[in-house]
Amino acid sequence: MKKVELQNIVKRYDNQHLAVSDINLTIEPGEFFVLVGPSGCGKSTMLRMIAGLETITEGELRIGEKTATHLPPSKRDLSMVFQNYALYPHLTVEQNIAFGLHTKGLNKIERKNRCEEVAEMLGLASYLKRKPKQLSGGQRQRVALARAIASQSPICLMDEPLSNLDAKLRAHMRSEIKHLQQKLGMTLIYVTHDQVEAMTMADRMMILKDGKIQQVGKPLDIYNRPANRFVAEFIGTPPMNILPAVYDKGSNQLLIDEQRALTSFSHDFKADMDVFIGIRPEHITFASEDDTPNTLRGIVYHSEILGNETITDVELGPVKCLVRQSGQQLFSPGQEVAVSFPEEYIQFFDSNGDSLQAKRNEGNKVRVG
Amino acid sequence: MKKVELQNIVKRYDNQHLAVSDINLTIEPGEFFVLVGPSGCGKSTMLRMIAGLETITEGELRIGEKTATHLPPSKRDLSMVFQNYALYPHLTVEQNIAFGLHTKGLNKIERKNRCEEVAEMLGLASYLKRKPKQLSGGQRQRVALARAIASQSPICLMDEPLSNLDAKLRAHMRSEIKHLQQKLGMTLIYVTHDQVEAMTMADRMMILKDGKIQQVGKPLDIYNRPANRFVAEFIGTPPMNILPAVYDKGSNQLLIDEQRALTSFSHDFKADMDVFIGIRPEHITFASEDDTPNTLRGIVYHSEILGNETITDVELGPVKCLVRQSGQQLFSPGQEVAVSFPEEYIQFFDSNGDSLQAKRNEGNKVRVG
Amino acid sequence: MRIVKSIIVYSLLLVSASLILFPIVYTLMVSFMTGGEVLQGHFLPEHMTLENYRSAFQKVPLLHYLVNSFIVSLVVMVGQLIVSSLAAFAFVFIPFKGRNAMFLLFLSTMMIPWEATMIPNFITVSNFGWINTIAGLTVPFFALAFGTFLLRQNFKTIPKELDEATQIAGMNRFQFFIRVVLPISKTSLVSLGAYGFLTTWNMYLWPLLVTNNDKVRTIQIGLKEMQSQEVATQWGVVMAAVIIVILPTLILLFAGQKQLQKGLMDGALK
Amino acid sequence: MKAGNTAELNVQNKIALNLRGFKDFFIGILYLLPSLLLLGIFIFYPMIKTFYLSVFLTDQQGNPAAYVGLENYRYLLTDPGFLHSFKATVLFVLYTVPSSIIIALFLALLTNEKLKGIGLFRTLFSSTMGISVAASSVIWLFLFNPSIGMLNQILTMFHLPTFHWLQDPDSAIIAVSITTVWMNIGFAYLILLGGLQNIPADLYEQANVTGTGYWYQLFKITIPMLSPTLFFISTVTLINAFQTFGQIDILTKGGPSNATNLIVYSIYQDAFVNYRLGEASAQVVLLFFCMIFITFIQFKLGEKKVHYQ
Amino acid sequence: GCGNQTSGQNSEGSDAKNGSDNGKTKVVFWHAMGGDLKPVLENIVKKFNEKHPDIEVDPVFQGTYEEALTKYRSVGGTKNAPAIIQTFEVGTKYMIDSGYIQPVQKFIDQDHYDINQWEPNIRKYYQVNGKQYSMPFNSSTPVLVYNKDAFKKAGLDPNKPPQTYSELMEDAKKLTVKSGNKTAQYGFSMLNYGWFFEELLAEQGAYYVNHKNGRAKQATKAAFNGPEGVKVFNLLNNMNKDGSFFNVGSNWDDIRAAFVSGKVAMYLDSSSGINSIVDNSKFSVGAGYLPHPDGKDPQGVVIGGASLWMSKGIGDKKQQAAWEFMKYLASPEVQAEWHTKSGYFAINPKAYDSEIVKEQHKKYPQLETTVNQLHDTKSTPATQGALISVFPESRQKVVTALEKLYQGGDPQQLLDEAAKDTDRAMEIANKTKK
Ligand SMILES: Nc1ncnc2c1ncn2[C@@H]1O[C@H](COP(=O)(O)OP(=O)(O)OP(=O)(O)O)[C@@H](O)[C@H]1O
Ligand SMILES: Nc1ncnc2c1ncn2[C@@H]1O[C@H](COP(=O)(O)OP(=O)(O)OP(=O)(O)O)[C@@H](O)[C@H]1O
Ligand SMILES: [Mg+2]
Ligand SMILES: [Mg+2]
Repeated sequence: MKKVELQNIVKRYDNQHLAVSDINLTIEPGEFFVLVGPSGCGKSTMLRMIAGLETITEGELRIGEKTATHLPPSKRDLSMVFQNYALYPHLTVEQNIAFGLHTKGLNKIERKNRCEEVAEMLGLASYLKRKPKQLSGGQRQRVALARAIASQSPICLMDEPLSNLDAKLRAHMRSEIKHLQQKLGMTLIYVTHDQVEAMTMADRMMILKDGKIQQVGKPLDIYNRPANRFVAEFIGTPPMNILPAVYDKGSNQLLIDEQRALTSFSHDFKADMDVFIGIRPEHITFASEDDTPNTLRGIVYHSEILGNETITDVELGPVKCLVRQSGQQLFSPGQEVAVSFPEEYIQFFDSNGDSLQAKRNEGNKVRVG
Repeated sequence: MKKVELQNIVKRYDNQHLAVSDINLTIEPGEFFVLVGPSGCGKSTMLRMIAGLETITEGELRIGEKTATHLPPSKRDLSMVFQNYALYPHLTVEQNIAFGLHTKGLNKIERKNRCEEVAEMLGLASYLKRKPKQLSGGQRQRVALARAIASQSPICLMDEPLSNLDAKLRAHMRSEIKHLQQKLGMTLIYVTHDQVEAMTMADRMMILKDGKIQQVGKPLDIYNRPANRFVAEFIGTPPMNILPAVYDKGSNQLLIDEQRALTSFSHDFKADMDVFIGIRPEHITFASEDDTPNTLRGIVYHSEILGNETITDVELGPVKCLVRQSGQQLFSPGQEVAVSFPEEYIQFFDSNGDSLQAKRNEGNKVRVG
Repeated sequence: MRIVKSIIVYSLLLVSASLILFPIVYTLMVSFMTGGEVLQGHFLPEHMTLENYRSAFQKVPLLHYLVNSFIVSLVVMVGQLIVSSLAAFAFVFIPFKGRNAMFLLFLSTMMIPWEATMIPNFITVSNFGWINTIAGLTVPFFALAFGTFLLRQNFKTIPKELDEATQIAGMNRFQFFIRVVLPISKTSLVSLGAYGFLTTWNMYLWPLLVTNNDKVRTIQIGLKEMQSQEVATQWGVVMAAVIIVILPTLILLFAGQKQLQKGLMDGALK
Repeated sequence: MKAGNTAELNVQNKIALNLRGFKDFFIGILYLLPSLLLLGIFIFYPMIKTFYLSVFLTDQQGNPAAYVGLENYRYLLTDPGFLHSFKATVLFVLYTVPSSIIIALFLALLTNEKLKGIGLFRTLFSSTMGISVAASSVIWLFLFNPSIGMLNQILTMFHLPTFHWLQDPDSAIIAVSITTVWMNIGFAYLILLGGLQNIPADLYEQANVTGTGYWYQLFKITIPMLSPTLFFISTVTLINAFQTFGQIDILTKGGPSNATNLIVYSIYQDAFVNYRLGEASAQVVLLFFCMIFITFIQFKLGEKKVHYQ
Repeated sequence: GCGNQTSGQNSEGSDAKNGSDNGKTKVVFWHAMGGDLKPVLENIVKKFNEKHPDIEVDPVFQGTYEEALTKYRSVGGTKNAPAIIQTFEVGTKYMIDSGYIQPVQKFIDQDHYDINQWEPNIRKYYQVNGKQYSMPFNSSTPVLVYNKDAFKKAGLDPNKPPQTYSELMEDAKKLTVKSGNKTAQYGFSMLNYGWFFEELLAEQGAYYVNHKNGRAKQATKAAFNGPEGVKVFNLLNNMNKDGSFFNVGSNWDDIRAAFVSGKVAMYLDSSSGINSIVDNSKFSVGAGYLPHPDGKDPQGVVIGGASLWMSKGIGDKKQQAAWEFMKYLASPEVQAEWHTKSGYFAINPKAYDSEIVKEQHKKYPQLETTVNQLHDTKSTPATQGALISVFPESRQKVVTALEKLYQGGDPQQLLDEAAKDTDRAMEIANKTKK
């Protein structure tokens, strides 16, 4: 159980490409910390700096209570799953997994046991004698994962460790990893691009964009109270609908176009302010009559069924919005529909994209029971 | 637009590991065909056989109207995205994308244009001068994708081409690929472990397990009428609940345990037959009273909110089942609940795992309205 | 299509092989000839005679020399592999200041014709009391800029992720060297080993200098002992000896090939 | 305050970096130690001695007898014999280096295919490295023999003009080059084959799928990916060519009319036959710097183009 | 085999010597006798060791003469030096000047050993200022070797080899056989080897270097570019131009192969090479004297080969033992064996009276010619051979001149160049002498 602290960390590649800028962050001991962000935003770079594989251009890194900015990786006592696996081509799966275990003071039998245990857990038991080259992509990834898990280091870094696995195995792995992390009290820093992973596993998560922190917090808080448009659109699939509107002081309405406006909301705007209305697709409902507040008329553009749910793209005048319903209820394109935006689910962002009610929205419904 | 036909295809590695066995399949010209299956089931192997990169141990492969079993890859006129990218480390992104374009009879300017166009589409425009090792994982994957797209071959094979991308980019890519595939009339064979990808993109999909075909069909058909337990559990997240039961001829009930039984179903069973009841988590509803048919009492074991939906794990006596509801409605563990299984959504499997009503279930509700 | 291709490849192989092998085959033929036949310019011996082989073994203690050569070559090979791989490892995986300059310094030693160093080295070795010892025959060749260069080029192709993964595993540099770098570079180690072995095997002047008796003398001296300067040389015998000397090296190469191939099968990166 | 803090941090960073650098240096030297020690004793020390001797006239026992400053160098640089040797050396390098590498590369490419019996061919092609310079020179001496040599016999068989291989200054250098190339092939081949096999297969798979042809792959993948190996083998062959001695000694003794009197042979003659160690040393020094220069250029140009993983 | 045994014994012996003193005096003998001569020499040594239980001679092959000398230079004057080293004739002056050697004259005087029993021409080569420096051992002279069958075919008398330059030229022309524009058989050939030039020079009584071939006092200038030298060059040049001369380069085996294969009908060879030529040829072989210019009195030949030198600073006991061995080698019986088995001359003419030699001469009458030629030689400083320390280098220059001659160079000019280079070499050598 070790804490990881980043202070004013900056990373520049080749003294020019800024990959990570001015990161301040404390990851608590035993925390499951997830890093998400678009491709190329600097997630791997951050992980590699924590591991000591990239030099830190500026700033200070502390692991446990010690400054580790310049500590060599082998002294940091951590394990890592590399995005591209980094398996030893000349070693068998078993040897790959057991690699380095002797440095933990394990004897041969313990190493073998540990190795078999982990292999069992990751479904690799029957591949122990193979070389990496003889494995499928997902199997290789599991070997990489197994190696990190087997070392049972107090800090573990994982870079998209499940990206090549199928949903079922992935679900299984998720629970195994989570379980293990709790059992061993590991501090786990986990990069993923899979929202389900992020949402279900993270104690806290961080959203990164262009090397800058966008928001850090509990997954649900971030889902419900995105700090800005980027986060709002990044988290959640399909993403939150963002509709531009103008506040009309006279009518106290948010005008989307001449015919469409929101009338009911609890936020004060400045006159003629440009506002972005945000609402998640699953929060929009199809309304039978259009006299309920915040009901807008639109035309179905496209509708598709994804097994257990239906996604419908509705044109609201100049803008489009996605509606997500559970069940399989296909609409035909061109059909006229009315959609309503429940007041409690609406988010507002200013023209810079920052949330206008990040603080206000505390009371969001999280019903227990 | 070319057809791909596999006849009795078998693949054995090193003359021992059976990776793919007895595949018969016809992929229609211009079809978007998706391959799914658990890790190590033989997806990449199949793709590589179609590409000509692995020898075919037994059987015959036809591409277009020609036998291609032993045709060298370069004569097959197809493009491929490799699971591990296979980028040329010594070439820049631009050169990687343009690699081999001259074989398509493009001149220098056309090559450059095509390359820039694709890079633009995949968000790689600002990395064209970099070498692969200066890219993030997701960027590398996009380069591999760009290369395949740029070649515009009539057949394109993609092996988990989006696995390292974040949800948003992935959604974007999905639509771009689909769009392109339709525009160019490509026959696209696509391996993925992402169900959303499979469900939204596929014209048809195939589920593979241990190198054997489990089911081939339209995504919705497979979702709604899985041919066996494996498919039922593999497709859909969280997976379909499978509950063992025994048919009691006397009471015409399916007994789960002494206290729980299904009473209402429209299928004839043999006496004392062992049956597996399958129902998707989103089809189970929480019932207020337990007098509706097929309502069972249970105790909440665990409940979690994933942004827009809630997954609840309910103990029904000896077995557990997952319930999925949209919205955020947390239950506390230990709480007593009643769940009901709507008759029309129930699937039955025999003790071998084969569906008992594969044919029968035609009338499943797919509402268009 | 495939058949046409393999026919072309095979015929190219055969042509190249016969061109390259011709001198060796000729040597083999000469080794079966009598002196007159050699000088009369025959290609095929009139009658195959093993007389030359018999007298080759008789004139010079060939077997003893072969054993010496084998030991000396083996020691040099191992010494070179150890010393060169250590140095190459430092040049590739330890980012110390001035390493490029140091490397150039190393390389510069390759440019020194060894004839220039021979006499001073002979004096050094005799001062060390290494005359007539295996040490005198081997130690001066342990450090090999060429080998360092060869291994450096190969080490450079090892993906850096493997280094990183090893560091993360908490292993130190030396363990990385032993457990990852060396096994992965099997190919070049075998190449360098073959090179070191064969060059030592083929050395003549140095062993002649530092040995004064048959005890540690090597096979090339034996070859030379069979030739005379003014008096006619029995070329048949010399060629028989050449064949005897080539044979172990060819066997070694063949075994090395097999080993190499096997190493490549499972050692190949990616 | 924050600024001060960062400044302090940066100073600390620098110190830490320096410390790490120092440690790396120490460890680096540790790994190099065996090499440095041995090279010091067996190469640098004699070399320094050579430098020293090069400014002396030596007596016949090789001891410095009269200090002459740069006289030895001045003499060499104006001596037509030495200049001729230099020219012959350059010519020899040009004849042997590219052809050795190209032939070896050709053979390596040929045997890089997966075919039945390829192992045998691989052994055969690398076999020339198993034959000592002395033995191969003797073999070739026989082949080149003006009256009974097989080469001439074969040429006669095909009604081609025959040559006085080793007796004619123009053909002698070619004959020596042929011998050298033959001897070089084995090792260059082995190294290049190793390099070829280290190129990841998936790059070719990708290229095959793309439908590119053999030559395109050769120039766009094989050669660039092989560049470290090519760079290595060309450097080594170059250096070896400059130091060729054995085959000259046996085949031509530097003749006819000095046509094959390569620098190292001339050094050998001066040092061990003529007993003029001072002059020989000066030649060594000149050759040494000349080669340093060439190799340096090659490194500057080469290492940039060479692609490492 | 027996070779194996010999070596085993040798190494054992040397081991014992290095370790404890078993009472035997060890005499290390560096030699350059490879090939067939090695077992012959080793056999002689073995017999000596058997006869002298207190002495053990250890013959060590040290490569070519040059290679042995290179090594000797580093150990000369130290206790690592061998007791005896065999060095070629052109190294004589170098050895004398080196200061590492003990002239055998000391022991000759001590023992009142009669050196007059030796072949005078051989002895005198190694005698400088009246002092015998080294012990002659393997000696040879050049002879004209010719193909008797070819002579017959060309209508020449197979028992009358050419004597003068003009005879040589004429016979050579007659022996040259053309087929088409290719020459099937050349008349004459000579190895591009300085030794033959020196011999042709001595035959005319000319000096190679000044000061009576360096025997009166230290030579300072080359003399071989005089009219006699030019004559030799002209002869070769003319034959080369008229197509009767075959240039085979500088390798002994090449020229022998040319002769044996019938490509050349006459050539100059060393007397020691004759046996094997006779053995290997399918035709009958004749031997004649070295040709001389018309109208000049032939002076005879210079001895070639090598002699044995004794090291200084190895202790009296060893020197005494070495001397013992040298005497043994010079004995008629050993010389007879040596002569018959190696083809080298016997330094002690008494050997020629022994049965085995007579038999041998019957078998190889050509050998007799060589012996006679040596006996007919007039002993002058010209036939005693030149004494210069840079002989090997000078030889090389002459070889270059010969090679250039065959490329169409001017004889006088080429000789002058070679002389100039030799002068420089001598000048430096003299300058640096202590
Ligand atoms: N070169 C090989 N030698 C032996 N077995 C192999 C080789 N390549 C793959 N396999 C085995 O064949 C099976 C199928 O592999 P394949 O790569 O097709 O799986 P996949 O479906 O693509 O899996 P993933 O989703 O993990 O990439 C696996 O069990 C794998 O271990
Ligand atoms: N060695 C390098 N040299 C230069 N730029 C680099 C290098 N490595 C990464 N980058 C750049 O730094 C940025 C961050 O890269 P990083 O690998 O951290 O991204 P990531 O968040 O892990 O992305 P992904 O999800 O695609 O793996 C990217 O834009 C990448 O192009
Ligand atoms: Mg990454
Ligand atoms: Mg795969």
